[in-house]
Amino acid sequence: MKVRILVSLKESVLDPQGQTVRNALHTLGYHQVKDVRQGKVFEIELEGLDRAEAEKVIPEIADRVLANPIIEKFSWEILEA
Amino acid sequence: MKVRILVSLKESVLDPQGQTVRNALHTLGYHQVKDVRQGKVFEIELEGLDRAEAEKVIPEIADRVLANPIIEKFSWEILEA
Amino acid sequence: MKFGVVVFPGSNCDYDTFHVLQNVMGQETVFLWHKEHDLRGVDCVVLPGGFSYGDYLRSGAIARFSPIMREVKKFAGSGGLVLGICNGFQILLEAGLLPGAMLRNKNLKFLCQHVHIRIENNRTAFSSAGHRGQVLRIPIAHFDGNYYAPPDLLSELEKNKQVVFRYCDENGKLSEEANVNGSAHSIAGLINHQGNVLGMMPHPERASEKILGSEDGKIIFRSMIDYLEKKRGTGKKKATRAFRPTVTPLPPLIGTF
Amino acid sequence: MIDAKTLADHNLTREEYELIVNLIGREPNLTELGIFSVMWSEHCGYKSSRVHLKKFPTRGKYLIQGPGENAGVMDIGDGLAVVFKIESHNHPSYIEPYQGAATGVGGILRDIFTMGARPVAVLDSLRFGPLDQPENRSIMDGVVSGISGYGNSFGVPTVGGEVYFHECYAQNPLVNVCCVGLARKDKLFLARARGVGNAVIYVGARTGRDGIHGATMASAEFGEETEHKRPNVQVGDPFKEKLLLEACLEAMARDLIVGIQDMGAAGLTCSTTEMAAKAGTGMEINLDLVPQREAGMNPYEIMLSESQERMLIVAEPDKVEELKKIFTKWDLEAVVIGKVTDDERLKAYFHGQLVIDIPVKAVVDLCPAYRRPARTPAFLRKVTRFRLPEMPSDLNQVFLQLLASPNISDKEWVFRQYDHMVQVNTMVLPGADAAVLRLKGLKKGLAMTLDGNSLYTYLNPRRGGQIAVAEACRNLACAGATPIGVTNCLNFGNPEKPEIMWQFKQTVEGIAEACRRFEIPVTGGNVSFYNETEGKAIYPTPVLGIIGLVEDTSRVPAAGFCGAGEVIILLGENKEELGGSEYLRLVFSEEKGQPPALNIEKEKRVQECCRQAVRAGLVRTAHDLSEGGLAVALAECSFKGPHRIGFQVKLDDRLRTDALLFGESQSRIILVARKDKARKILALARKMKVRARIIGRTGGRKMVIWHRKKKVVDQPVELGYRAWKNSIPDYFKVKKT
Ligand SMILES: Nc1ncnc2c1ncn2[C@@H]1O[C@H](COP(=O)(O)OP(=O)(O)O)[C@@H](O)[C@H]1O
Ligand SMILES: [Mg+2]
Repeated sequence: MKVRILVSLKESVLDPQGQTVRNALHTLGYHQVKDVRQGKVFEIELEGLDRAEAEKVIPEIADRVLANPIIEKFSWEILEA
Repeated sequence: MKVRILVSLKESVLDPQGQTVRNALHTLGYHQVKDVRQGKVFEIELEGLDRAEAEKVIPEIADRVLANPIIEKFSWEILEA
Repeated sequence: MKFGVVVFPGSNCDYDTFHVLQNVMGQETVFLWHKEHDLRGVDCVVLPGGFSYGDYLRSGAIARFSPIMREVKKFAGSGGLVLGICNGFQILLEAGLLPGAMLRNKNLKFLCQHVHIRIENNRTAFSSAGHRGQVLRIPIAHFDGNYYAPPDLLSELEKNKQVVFRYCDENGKLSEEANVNGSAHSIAGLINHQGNVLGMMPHPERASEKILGSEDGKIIFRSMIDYLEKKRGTGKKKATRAFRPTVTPLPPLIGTF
Repeated sequence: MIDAKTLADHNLTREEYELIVNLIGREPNLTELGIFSVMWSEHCGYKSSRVHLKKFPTRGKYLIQGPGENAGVMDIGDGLAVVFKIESHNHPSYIEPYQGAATGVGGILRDIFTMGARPVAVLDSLRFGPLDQPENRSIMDGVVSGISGYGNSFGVPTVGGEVYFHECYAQNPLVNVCCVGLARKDKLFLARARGVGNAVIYVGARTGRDGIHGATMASAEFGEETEHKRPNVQVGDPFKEKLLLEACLEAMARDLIVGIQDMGAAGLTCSTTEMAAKAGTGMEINLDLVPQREAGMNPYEIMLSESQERMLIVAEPDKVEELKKIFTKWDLEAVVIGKVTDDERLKAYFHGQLVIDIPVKAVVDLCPAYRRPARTPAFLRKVTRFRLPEMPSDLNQVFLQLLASPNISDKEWVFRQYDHMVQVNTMVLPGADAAVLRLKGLKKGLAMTLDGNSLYTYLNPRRGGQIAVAEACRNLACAGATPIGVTNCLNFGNPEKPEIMWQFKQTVEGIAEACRRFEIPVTGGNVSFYNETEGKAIYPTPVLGIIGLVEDTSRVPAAGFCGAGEVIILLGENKEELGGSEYLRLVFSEEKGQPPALNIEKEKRVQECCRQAVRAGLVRTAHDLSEGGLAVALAECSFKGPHRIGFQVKLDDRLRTDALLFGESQSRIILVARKDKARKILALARKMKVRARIIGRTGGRKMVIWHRKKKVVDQPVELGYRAWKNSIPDYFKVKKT
């Protein structure tokens, strides 16, 4: 099973990387870019579990390991069953 | 308009970060995890362009700025029009 | 000779490089501000180490768009001497002035330590003062120094002798252990096909004074000065205008031009 | 209306609240209450510690600026001043190790450059729970990456520090960061809002909702509940801070600044009120003008936000344009948000309404000071009296065991992640007793070190405090440096508990006495209380940061053996003192006894002898004795040299062998010299009434120690080296699966 987990900073948390990328895009003339937030993506290959189990394990992994809930949030989707 | 661009290492390039995450997950007992690839996600807020223009600008930005084509590939989607 | 040290926002070895070029090597040296469009008549451009734009996105990825880089490209295109150290090397790669790319160090940690590098090719403007096979002790300090190039590019680089420095042990032997950041073919320094643009991860400016433990870095600067002097035809006799700078413990204000 | 819950949320007592009402002559609104709450928090107001901190000596011949400013300042001659300060970031580093530690570095850097100094070095003192627990490893990994991530990017070398592991830090890691800066003596800047009518300018990053109530959080104990509150931790932007540094220094060099203060804990609140209070002026600001990162922020949030990388500047109105130009050049915002007034009040407007109107002196100077009750802890009686266990038969094996203890083993895993060479001044890299920076163009240099031993302080806080000072000075002496100034970070449990308060008081008195006797002023520091989780406090942990002046950098000795056949001299006396030793803790799991005795007069003579020998150019290698005692110190000299040379040492002291090898008696230093010079060292020692003797020679591939004709240690250098070198990295080795 192929899963994608996105981890990004919470809205109220400063994202210096995103801001720097936005500024760079402005300098290059891409003024249509209003805001950029940068985060991490994990593409995970899971094996030997069914959908219901996966739906339990994925957020657990994200919460425990991939994201620090103090400053980050996450979302996930199953790409291939 | 809200856009998401995913940038990750090409398959041919080793991803030690992903491997480290995978090992960490194994240590914690998540042996269902077979493989992890880690990449970057950019959530971009665009303004003042229609869909057709966006479809031109987004890959341009990704290719010129966000990804280094020697080692990375990218994909994108429009989240909200 | 006149050297120009480019100051990007986030450069932090700019003054170190300036100090060594001016106060140790006795060369006239100026800072070049990233927003400038003029190289101010320098004979050589140095892109110093640091974290231009915080190294956000990728090391060197944003700095390559600076106005000054357009001039640097032109300068390099017409045969001007360009040295990129550490972050400077990364910028040269991102700007396409050198081939390949940098990945995170293989252990995924920032590494600051002395390493040994071997001169692979001493027939360049950056290494002529050393001999082939000579081992230099020079520090590194980087997060992304794991050089990557696809296989065909690597063999081309080798064929053209573009690999100028390789990580090795103190006896000059290559090994996985000595290749601390995991670079392809242990590459520590790389020159372009034309031979006027060099990028290297180790910091020669940190190894140019005895009091800091090594003077091996001077070989690189010495080579460059020799090359420029020859090119200008000043020959041996007419020594370059020796600078008698007053060295101060505090840097002059970087960016005040 | 301010109810009991609101007060509790703000960590204010009913009495304190009544005092506030009295001081401002009415009930405060919520924003004003928030202001008092942070400024009167333990972190900013030093409520429980102030009466004790007064005991520190604060005068000295090199002193320019003592406690009370953003950092201390010492005169080092040639028109130069050294500016330095230490700060804790313990709580944030537990919640979010990377960002907590990173912003800790960011904060202390701003304290230094706000005074007009360029940061030239950072040192970090770190304490974690034992490495066999994965949580502790991940905290350590995050903290070290955070310090590395911020310091490296900013471009300041991290040149030294300490790392210590103990169960008591498992849920209370300590992250203390010290920064040292260099300034021109005639160009120092203070946090003063002088000159009525001058502009108040906000520079740097925009304000967001981050870290609101960080200061009050740092003053509260952790419990289940805090875990759920999940307070907002700040994210640092070292890149922006680097720009801020260059822009501020440029503005200062051009004389555009009257006063400047960084926005650290308590952000805009602290900078506005303190700058005005110190200058005897007031301030009027318009909160709508404060650059904001998020929409819809209210006055409370704007005033209390702890967003990083911001500064407040006071400047003459006709300098504003030039100032703005400099900040724009560095891609930073600079916005006039108000002006200096003469009414000694802070007035703030929001959407056209006056939302804050309070006397600044009340906020800054009238925070109550508590003389909290103190009581000798009950546990002391149990731990200080005990019988030495029987000596293990195989001390040769114990020796290896000690070398591999993470408290003694090599810390390169940590400092190799720090750029310790940027700025090309670091002569003595991490790994030696003290770090040494050369000063470009001058013969002299600066030495610096951080030190503290919490096990000693736990067993005897007064002596522990004294030893911390003595050991830091001894580290400096090994570099030939004279200590000139002190900063300190005092990490303790909950001061409302009398036993903790006793520890605190005793420690402070110990440090104060030692500093007085060493004639070095305390120029500032930081107190971190409430280092408790679930009611369990850390060991009392003072961390001393001491700066020394090296007269001649060309004479600084090496940390390791330089060659074979050199003579090893021991300064000082070996005594039968095993209390509080790493040996007892590691081998017998005993944290008992009295820490080693300290005779400050003797200590000073030993240090002076070492210094003079170094200055006379007699010494090739110098290393002081600390954790692990003589055997470990000798081994470290073997490992830290470029060639890893062994030694042969013969001792005949009438002591238990384990005490001789691993005891931590104070006032001892190993000096290594060539034969002819060794004699001169002995003569010098005799003249100075310091016990000194030749104990052996360097050479060979083995580390050998004889005690009264018996070979008690005999190990190959390489074996010991690997035990010492791999201990910490092995914990972090990823198991390949
Ligand atoms: N957190 C750290 N950061 C930088 N350097 C460190 C750190 N911890 C230890 N070191 C360096 O490792 C060396 C040994 O540390 P330590 O054993 O505590 O020394 P000492 O006992 O002499 O004070 C010192 O040079 C110290 O500066
Ligand atoms: Mg020491």
